[in-house]
Formats: sequence, structure tokens, C-alpha cells
Amino acid sequence: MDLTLDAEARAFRAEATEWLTEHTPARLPSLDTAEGFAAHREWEHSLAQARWSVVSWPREFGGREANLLHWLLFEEAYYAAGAPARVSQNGIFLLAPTLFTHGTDEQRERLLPPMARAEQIWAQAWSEPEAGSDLAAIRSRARQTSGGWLLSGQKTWSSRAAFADRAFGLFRTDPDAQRHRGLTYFLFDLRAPGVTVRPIAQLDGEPGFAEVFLDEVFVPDADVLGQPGDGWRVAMSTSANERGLSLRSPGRFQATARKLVNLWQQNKNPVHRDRVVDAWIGAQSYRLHTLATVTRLSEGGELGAESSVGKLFWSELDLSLHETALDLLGAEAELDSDWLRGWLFALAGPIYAGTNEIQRTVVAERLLGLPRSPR
Amino acid sequence: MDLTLDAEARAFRAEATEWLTEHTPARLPSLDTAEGFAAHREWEHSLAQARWSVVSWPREFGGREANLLHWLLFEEAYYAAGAPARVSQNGIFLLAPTLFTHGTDEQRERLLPPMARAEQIWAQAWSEPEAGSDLAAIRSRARQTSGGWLLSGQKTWSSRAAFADRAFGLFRTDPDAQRHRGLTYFLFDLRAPGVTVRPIAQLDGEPGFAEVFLDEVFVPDADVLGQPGDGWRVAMSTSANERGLSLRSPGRFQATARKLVNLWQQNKNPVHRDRVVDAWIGAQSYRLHTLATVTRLSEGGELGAESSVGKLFWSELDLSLHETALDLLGAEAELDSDWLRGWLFALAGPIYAGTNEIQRTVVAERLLGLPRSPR
Amino acid sequence: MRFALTPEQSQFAKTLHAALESTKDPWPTLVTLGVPALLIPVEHGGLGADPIDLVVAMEELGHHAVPGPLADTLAALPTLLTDLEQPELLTELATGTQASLVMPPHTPLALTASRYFHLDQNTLTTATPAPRPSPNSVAPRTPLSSVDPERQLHHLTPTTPLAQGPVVRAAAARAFNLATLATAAQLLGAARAMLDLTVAHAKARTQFGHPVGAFQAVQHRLADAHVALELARPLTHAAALTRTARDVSAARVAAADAAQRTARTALQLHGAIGYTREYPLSRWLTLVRALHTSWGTQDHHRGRVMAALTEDSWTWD
Amino acid sequence: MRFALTPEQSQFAKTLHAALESTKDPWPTLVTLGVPALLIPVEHGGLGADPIDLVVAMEELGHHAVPGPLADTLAALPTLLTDLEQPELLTELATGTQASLVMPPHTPLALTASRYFHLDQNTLTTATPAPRPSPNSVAPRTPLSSVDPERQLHHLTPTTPLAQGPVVRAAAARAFNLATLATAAQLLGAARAMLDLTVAHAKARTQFGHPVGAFQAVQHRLADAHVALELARPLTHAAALTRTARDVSAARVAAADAAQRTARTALQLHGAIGYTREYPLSRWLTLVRALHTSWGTQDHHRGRVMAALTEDSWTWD
Repeated sequence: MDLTLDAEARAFRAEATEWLTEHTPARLPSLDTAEGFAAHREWEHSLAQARWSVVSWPREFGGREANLLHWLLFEEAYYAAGAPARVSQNGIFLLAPTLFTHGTDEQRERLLPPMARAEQIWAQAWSEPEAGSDLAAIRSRARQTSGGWLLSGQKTWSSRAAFADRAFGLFRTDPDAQRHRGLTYFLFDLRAPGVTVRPIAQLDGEPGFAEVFLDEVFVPDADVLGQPGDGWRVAMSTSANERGLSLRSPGRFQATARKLVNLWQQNKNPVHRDRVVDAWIGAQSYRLHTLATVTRLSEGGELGAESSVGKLFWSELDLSLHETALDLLGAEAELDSDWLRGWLFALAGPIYAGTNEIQRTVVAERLLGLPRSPR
Repeated sequence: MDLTLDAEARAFRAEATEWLTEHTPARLPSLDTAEGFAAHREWEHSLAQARWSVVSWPREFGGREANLLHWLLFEEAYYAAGAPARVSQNGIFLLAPTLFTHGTDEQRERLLPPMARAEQIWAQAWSEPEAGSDLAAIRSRARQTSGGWLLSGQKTWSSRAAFADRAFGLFRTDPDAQRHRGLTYFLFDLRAPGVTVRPIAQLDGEPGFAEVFLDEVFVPDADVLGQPGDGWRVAMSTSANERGLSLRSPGRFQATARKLVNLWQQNKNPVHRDRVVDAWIGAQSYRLHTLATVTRLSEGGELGAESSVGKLFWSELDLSLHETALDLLGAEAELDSDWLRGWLFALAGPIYAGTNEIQRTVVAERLLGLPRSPR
Repeated sequence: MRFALTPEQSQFAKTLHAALESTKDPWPTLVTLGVPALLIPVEHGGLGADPIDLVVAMEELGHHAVPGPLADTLAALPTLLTDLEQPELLTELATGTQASLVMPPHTPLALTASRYFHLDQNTLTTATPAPRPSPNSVAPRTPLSSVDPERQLHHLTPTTPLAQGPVVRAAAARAFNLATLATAAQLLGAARAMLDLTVAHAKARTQFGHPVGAFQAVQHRLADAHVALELARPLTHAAALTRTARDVSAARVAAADAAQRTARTALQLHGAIGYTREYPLSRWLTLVRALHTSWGTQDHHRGRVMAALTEDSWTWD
Repeated sequence: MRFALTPEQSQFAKTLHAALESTKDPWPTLVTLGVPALLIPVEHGGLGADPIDLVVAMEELGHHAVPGPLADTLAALPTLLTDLEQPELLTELATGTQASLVMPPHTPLALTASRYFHLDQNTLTTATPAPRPSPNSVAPRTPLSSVDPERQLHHLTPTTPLAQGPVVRAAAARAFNLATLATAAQLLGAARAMLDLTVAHAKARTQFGHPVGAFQAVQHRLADAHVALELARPLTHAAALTRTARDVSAARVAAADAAQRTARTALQLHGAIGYTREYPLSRWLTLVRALHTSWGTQDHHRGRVMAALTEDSWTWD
């Protein structure tokens, strides 16, 4: 049991903090607007030029080969500095881990550097109208053609797709196979012929996600990730990443909790004290739980179904942090503010990346060993 | 919309309050001890002599023919006076309504007056080791014999059975019939040959319930309630009573909420203010909800599945009233007190009379019309 | 004691419901049905109805997410202007003029309306929209944007005084109380609409081969929301009868909590589609969030309940 | 940074677990295993172990619902008597004497023990059980009965002074902190035991033709309890390292809430059998309720966390 940081870790964090303090921009417009998307892309480009955009990646692709602990420290510094949300998140945190595990050398060399520099921004294309939490019900299809595949069908709730460059998702390549079988993982261009993107306005009015219609969209063989027909297995490794360590690092909740304490201090209404304290404790325990996970992984452990524990916790924590803040704001709570935006964003947390209902079932069946529920 | 009480109702309440103020005893020992059971029996005997034990019953059986509103007012007065828990509760609130609906004149004349006078105290015998919430899984049997029936089997969680005189429950009279069919509603003597009562200590250490073993226990035909084989239907009318209006009248929660406010006033810790307020609001809303139900019933409406709404609400309310009080008590909370006893009692609320899980399913399927869940 | 709506009141609710179902421009319909005239005295062209009729109407308005300064126009101002003897303004309200009232500190901003009023301590004035007064806060913008896209908010500048003195203070307390009651009913109506929509969704949508509504986790959350709403509603009706600070605030606290809980359940059980502007759930989700801090926070109203229960004046704010 | 138990600590937990599983008289076993000596300095016959070892031990003691003045004997008194240089008493504790410490106002009562101590403001004394001092409260009884039948509580009368002055006050703060930490770990162990028992019950018990544990409502409640416990545990480990008031109180708040939540889930999912003394769940249900207000209430500890976060001294009590 040791929570002290060695000199190298402290130096790494100090370097990150120094750079971020100097370069973090004032509040950018929402990344779900055209203007905000461009501004966020520009910010991440400068982040990449200083080699801070993908600290955990190998140096050859733009990273610093930071270990998990250093990555966590970077994230803490990032959110403590008030730096913007990551517009490249889908690519960096969902697609890249899959590329590292299942991609070819050619794919990594071609795709990772522009991702790190925010020159290519990726959208995810998991869900379909009849396949939300039940991904195995996917109907979109791909059929083989000369040198590649022709993709057709409809994806929805594709986050960032309104303004992103490319997308990744599963398509059925064996029409006779049931459910998980016969799916293939494809990468495709959102501006390719045959692709129609219909932005969908979120609760805040901005097109944070979109429907993507595909009509015989050509994708070369080089943009199949993993083996054809093996898409489910390939995607599941991404899915663990989405829920787990990398999607929501503790840093953002620590920063929010600290802001909440500051907000409470403005009038110290004792009626709200306990909720503020509990939110801060929640952020702290998520941080420590993550450090325990990092220790376990660094000693050869696996993440697995444990990632559902983290996802359940941070999604509820994020909501309670913001709901408490809105209660502290009183009559002004309904007005546009960082807290209100954060609350709207937090509302989606228990839904995306596998609903919390699904996560609870995973915890019950895979971690507690309860019998499979009828479904 | 009118919440005012007419002169008759006010006079009735005043009379009850006056009598109760004068006669309510100081705190009695727990009714789950032999000593306390006897003391409670004596109290209810004096209650009956003043015709306050069963105010809603016809006069011929010891009542005052009070309507539902008057009954509620009596209950409010009863708990406001700090009068003891009702040791006759199982008989008066669970069995008697069934006797009124399904009993014969002979049964009513023979059974109701001693019940009203607490000379015969009844225990319920619903559950079996393999049939808790799933009553239709009952295995105890009765077979016909000359002039009556022979009952065999095992009942459990039989509340009051350790010290009560008689019990009521369902037994399977057609061994070939499945589930709800072929059950018969029997009344039997807990001291009859062949009956063995094994008291079970509750969390507080007192034998609040018992296992009842029956080995060829003779019950005359006169103690079959309703028709043989019709027990499920007969029992279900009792079950609605158990959950619904009569089991937990608002008066007890109003009295508890008032005590909680008084407790808070001792040091007015603002950190606890909201929970105290919310508990008081809960008691008030349960009272008003009940008045709306009384209005509906008095105009010919039926209770039905609505009773599940009330049961879910009061059982959670009772817990939050007592948990809040224990938090207010601080370091002394673990010591024996009315609050601690009340908390222990409240803990059982979400379990008995149909678990809250079952009640939620009833609300979802019967009131909201959701499709039947797989079970 | 008869604690139920009269047949006339139930019929009024049904009439409103049917009318609002079939229009996209609700206000003229409401004017035709006499809703703005409900609390205006008969001698000023109103209907002289009871607060319980207001509660019935506000539930339906919440159910259909009707926008506008409803608590102001239908509840606070009719009682305020009656108490302060402003017959011409009452007549104007009765004929359907929308008006908004600012009452600092609990109601610091006005909603877009045809007429504005400002009430501070013991002075009632007419008023006009103004840029944000405090220069060191967020950049002044008029209208200010709310979480609810239908709500455009304004700071007001007082203009002509209408009434002054202690009588204003007493009238203000009654007006605030009635606006609070109206908001409670509006919240309940909005919450019931969300629950109904979610139940319908859960019956229609299938997942893993079953209707979503057959899953126990879904059933139980919907049941809890139903219980919360069923138990909050009688508080609102009782408060319409007594109009005490205790009862009105209790109704508002329970209604706002039940509505917030229902909103979370509704969004969660809808999943992503519930998070979009184009699906109707969003109308109520954002409305309920805005109403949660309108006409006093939960903290303020819980403080009022406790003050009444302990008969002393301890409140935080 | 290596935030995990060492192999030795994990082994120590396993050894304790195995030993406690196979005995009905745990204290002699614990003495044999050196548990009372953990925090006693080596020079006084102790093991000079870390607070993290104490946390490991207390989790196991909670897991087996071991009764007795554990936080006093294993945590508060070893550090207090070390700070106040009481070598003979330390040696006595190291060899297995059970002792109980009263520290008003947060710990006003002692548990049955062989030795009693009383610490008020800046005086530490030996003490002896006494009837309840205040005549206008509940009738004096010794021992007082607790919700937990294994806990017999006593008021103490101070007897011989052992130490006095500001040094006592500082040592008292450290002792209270360590007792709080020990209680947090004990609560987590008890909660984990309840969860394990309930999971086993849900696998074995059938209802309506399915194992209870296949019902979604059951699965999701157990999952929530698991998450709460998994997230509370690292707080306890971190607090053992830093021993700051902030971290110790945060750990204790999270542990007590998670334990209370788990207790309700466990009881509810067991149904009636969980409500009996003869079924083992009751040992933890009553223990957790008693510990919930031992060594400071949740209110007190939340106040300490907030005071640390805002670096001023605002607390209610």
C-alpha cells in the first residue's frame, strides 16, 4: 500500500500542468456546433504538437509511452486546468485500443497519426434503430465486391457524426448467421458517396449525434478491422474500453467536485452540506478505485467485467455532482451555465456505453455469479 | 373538494379522544412477550368494553357502525393518544373482513364478539417454507373425515402465533389441483391436539412469529370459511385488506411524524432538516391519499390493485421516519428506545403482506398495464 | 368531507385535455375556454372560480407542456391585482393578455409576455425588459436562455408604481403562494405525461426478444414513479383548499421531487431517443428542470414547511 | 504508487478468515494470531504493524461479526497509550486484555471489557462501570441494552488519572481517528459478509419456478450493493495511509452508508427468514446498526470532511 508518486511521475505531472496552464484556452463554444467542433479540433492539434494528445501511445504515433498511472495524472492535470472536452474521444479512446489489438501495422501507421493530430476525427456507429443496447441485433449489411465491400443500412445515435470525418461500426457480412456471428468491423468515410448524415438535436438543441444512412458505400479491404466475420469479438474489446478505464478518467470528476465545494462555500447553506460532501467523497473514491485498478493491471490483471462497476459509479456520480450544483444555484439554475451544460451531458451517462441496466446485469451475473436472468 | 368534517364526525372524534386520553395506559411491555401479550389483551378488553375496539363493525358484534371516515378519525385519535399496538390486529383487520364477506351467520355470531373483546386472539398462517410470496405454492393439506377435516403440514412466519389462541390459513384439499386451485380456507385452534407451535425470535429477540406444525389436526366443517376448494378467492379478499386501507391507517404515521418534528426541535440541526420535513410531508400525503380513497369507496368505487400503491408508500415512509429519528438520536441511537423498536418493526414492513417487489409488479401490470414479466 | 373533484371539475379537465390535444397554438384555445379568467372576480369579467379549478387547469397545462408565464398570468397576478384593486388590469388579464411578474429574490426573472410587473418588498410597479443589471456576471443578454427552449427570460426594470405599503406585502405573500400552488400542479401534469409516454414506449419497444415493459427493472421503476405521483397529487388538492404556506409548500416539494424522479426514469427507460429534441419527451424534461427552481427552490419551500411545523421563524434564506 | 495489499497482508487476511471460520470463541484465536499486538510498539511486546494491517484485521473481524470493544482495544488504546507513554498498559493490551474507552461526546458509553478508560477533554483516567448518571432519563440499568445483543453498554465513572494536559488532547484526536478508521473497515467487512450471504441465498432459493437470483430486481439491487462496497473500500485503505481527518471521515461515511444500504438489500432479499435471530444475517444487521453511530455520527464525520475541504472550522456540533 503506497500512494506516493516517484520523482518521474511527479516530474511528468509538473510538465503537463505547466504546459496546460500556459496553453489551455478560455471556454470554447460547444463541440456539438460547427464552430465549436472546429475550435476543439484546433485545440487538439496544438495539444498534439506538444505531444500531449495521446500520452499513452507509442512515440512513433505521437505519444509519450506513458503508463496507466502517468495517463491518469495527465488526465487530472488536464481537467484541473479546465481544459476542453476531447472532440477526438471516440477515436482515441474507443477505436485506437482496438487498432492496437486487432489492426495491421499498415492500419496503425495510416490511421493513428492523423487521429492523434485531430486531422481525422472519428465518430462511433454502433447503434441501429432496432439495436440499441442489444448490439447483436444489428441489421446493416456489407457484401463483398471487387477489392472491398459495399455497406448498406442505417446507424443511429452516432455521436460526433454531424461534423466528424470518419466512423467505425459493425455490419452483417453473413446474412444467414444469427446474432453475434457473421458481423464484421468496418471503418468508413462519412463523406464517401452513398453516405447521408442526418444530425439529431440533443436536449441542448445541438446536433451531438446523428443518423447515418449507408447506400452501397464502398470500403476497401484495407479498412476492415480484424477478420471478416470476427467483428463481434473485435468490437467487444472496444466496448470494455468504452466503459472502463479510459472513457471517464477520475480527473474530470475530481475537478467538478472541487468546483462544487467552491460553489457551496459561497453561502454555506448547511441544508446542502451532506450532498456536497458525498459528491466529493464519490469523486475521491472513484479516483482511489481507479488507482487500485491501475495497480492490478500493471501487475498483469485484466479489466473484464470490473469495468461495469466503474461505469455504474461514475455515471451516477456525475449526475449527483451536477444536480447538487443546480440546487445550490437556486433560481438561476435554469439559465445557461457550465453547470447546466454539465448536467445535460451527465444525463446521458447512464444511457450510453451500455445502459446502466445492462451494466447491473453484467455485475450480477459475471461478478456475483447470479444465474442468468430471463431475457 | 371538501376536507371539512361535519358536526357528527367532529363529535365522534372528540368522544374517542376524550376516552383515549383518559384510559390509554403507560407504555406496555412488547406484545411479543408473554407478559406483554397478556397486558395488550387486557387493554383491548377494556377498549372493547367501551366499544372502541372495532368501531367500524355492526353494533351486534361490538362495533359502532362507524363509516370509513369515522374509522380513520378513530385511528388518528388512537395513535395521537400514544395507545398501544393492536394485538388483535390479525383477527380484526385480516380475518374479520373475510368473515363479513364470506362467512356464514353462524360463524359471524360465534367468532366476531370474542374477537372484538380480545378473548380470542388470532394468528395468520399464510406462509410455508416453500411458499412465502408465492402463496399458490402451498403444500399443507387437509383431507375430509367424518364431520370435518384433518389438517397436516407446516406453516411459518405466523405472526402472533407464539401466544395467540387460533389461526387461519389455506390448505390444499384437492391434491391433484395445481397452484391456486383446490385450496380451502380453514380456521383452527392453536392448542388443538396435533398442533405444535415453535416460536421464532425476531431481530429484537422476541418471538413475534412462529412455525406451526400440524399433524392430523381435526377441524369441524363449521370452521371452513367459504366453500371447500374456493380458498384462494376467499383469501385474496383478505389479502387486499392486509395491504390496503385497514392494515396501516395514516394515524400511526402522522403521530410518528409529529414526534419526529419534536425530536428535531431539540437541537434543530439544519443538516437533518430536509429529511424531517420530507417525512412529515410523506405522512401528510398518505393521510390525504387515504381520504381520497375513502371518498372513492364511499361513492361505490373499489380498492383493488390500488392497495399496492398505499402499501409501497407507507412501508417506505415508516422506514424513513425511523431512520431519520435514529440519525437525530446520534450516539444513543443504538440503545433500546421507542424509536429503535419502531425501526425494527418498520424494517419488516417492505417484506410482510406481500413483499414490495410483488407490489411493484402488481402496480406495473395491473395499474399501468405493462406486459406480464417473465416469472 | 368529500375529497375528490366534482363532476364539473373532472369534465373541465377532460375538456381542456381534448382541446389541447388538438391544437398547436394553445393560448387562444385556453382564452376561449376561459382559463385566464378563472381567478378573476366576476365583476371584472372573470369567472370567480376556486383555486382548485386553477389546479385542475394547471395540471392539464403541464400535461401538454403549454409554454408561457402561466403561474404569473393565471395565479399570481389575478390574486395580486384583486387584492390591490386594479380593475382595469384584471379585465385585461381576463380577456387573455399574458403577463409576467418578477418577485425577487425567488422569482428574479420574467418570461416573455405582453405586460410585465415588478414586485419588491412593498411596491408593485409595471416594468419593462432590461439588460442584466449586474455587470460582473455573465455577459448581458436579453432574452436569457433557459434549459427549456420555450422559456425566454428577462431582467425587468420597474417603471410606473401601481401600489405601495404593507398591503402590498400581504398581497405579495398570497400571490407567491398561489403561483407556487400552480407550479406544483403544472409539475404533476408534466410528470404524469412523461410517465404515460414512457409506459406506452415500454409496451411498444422490444429488446432481447421481449417488450421492454416486461423487464422487472423497468416495471419497478415505473411503479415507483406512479406511486410518487399518486401520493403527491392529493397534497396539491388539499393545498388548494387551505392555501396555507405549510400545505402549499409541502405540495410543491412533493410535486417537484416526484416530477424530477419521473423525469429521470422516463429518460433512462427511453434511452437515446429520449435525449433528443425531436422526440416529445424533451418538452417535459426541460420544462420540469426549469420549474424545479421557479417560484422558490425546494430548500425555500422545505424551510417554510418546517417553520410552520415548529411555529417559529427558522429558515436559512 | 502501488495501491494494493502486499502478499503478506493478503495472506494475513486469509489466515484470519480461516481461523475465525473454525472457532466459536474468536478472541483467544485472535490473541494467538497477534491481532491485539498489531499496533503496540515492538518494545512493549507488540508487533509495531501499520494501520493498514489494522484495517485488514478489522475487515475480517467485521466479516465474522466478532463482538467486543474492538475499535477501542485494537485501535484507539494502542495509539493513545503509546502517545501517553503507558508501557505497562501497552504490554497488557498486547497480551490480549480487552479494554474499552469512553470519549464523550461521540463515544459516551463503554462496551463490556476487562479494563475501562475515560478520556474527557484533556484527562485520561482509568474508570469503572457506573449506573446512568442522569436521573431524569431512562431508568438506570447496567448494562444498557443495545440493538446488537452482543453489545452490553456501560456508563463509566472515572477513577485514577493517568495523564493530563494538552498532550492528552492531541493524543485523543489521533486515537479517535484510528478508532474511526477501524470502524469503517469493520463495517465494510460486515457488509461484504451480508452481500455474500444474500448472493448465496438468491442462488439457492426458488420462487415462481426460478431461482430468486435470476430476477432482475434482485440482480440489480445486489449489483448496486456490490458497487457501493467496491468503491468504499479503497477509501479505507487510503485513509490508513494518510490518517488525515478528511480521509478517515470520508472512509467512514462511505463505509457506513454502503453497509446500511447493503443491510437493507440483504434483509429485503431474504424476506422473513432474514428477520429472525436464528438466521445468521441478524448478527450483521444489528452490528451494522450499532456501528452506524459508534465513534461519531455520519453528521459529525461529514462535518469533518467539509471542514477540511473548506479549511475553516464550520461544523454543526
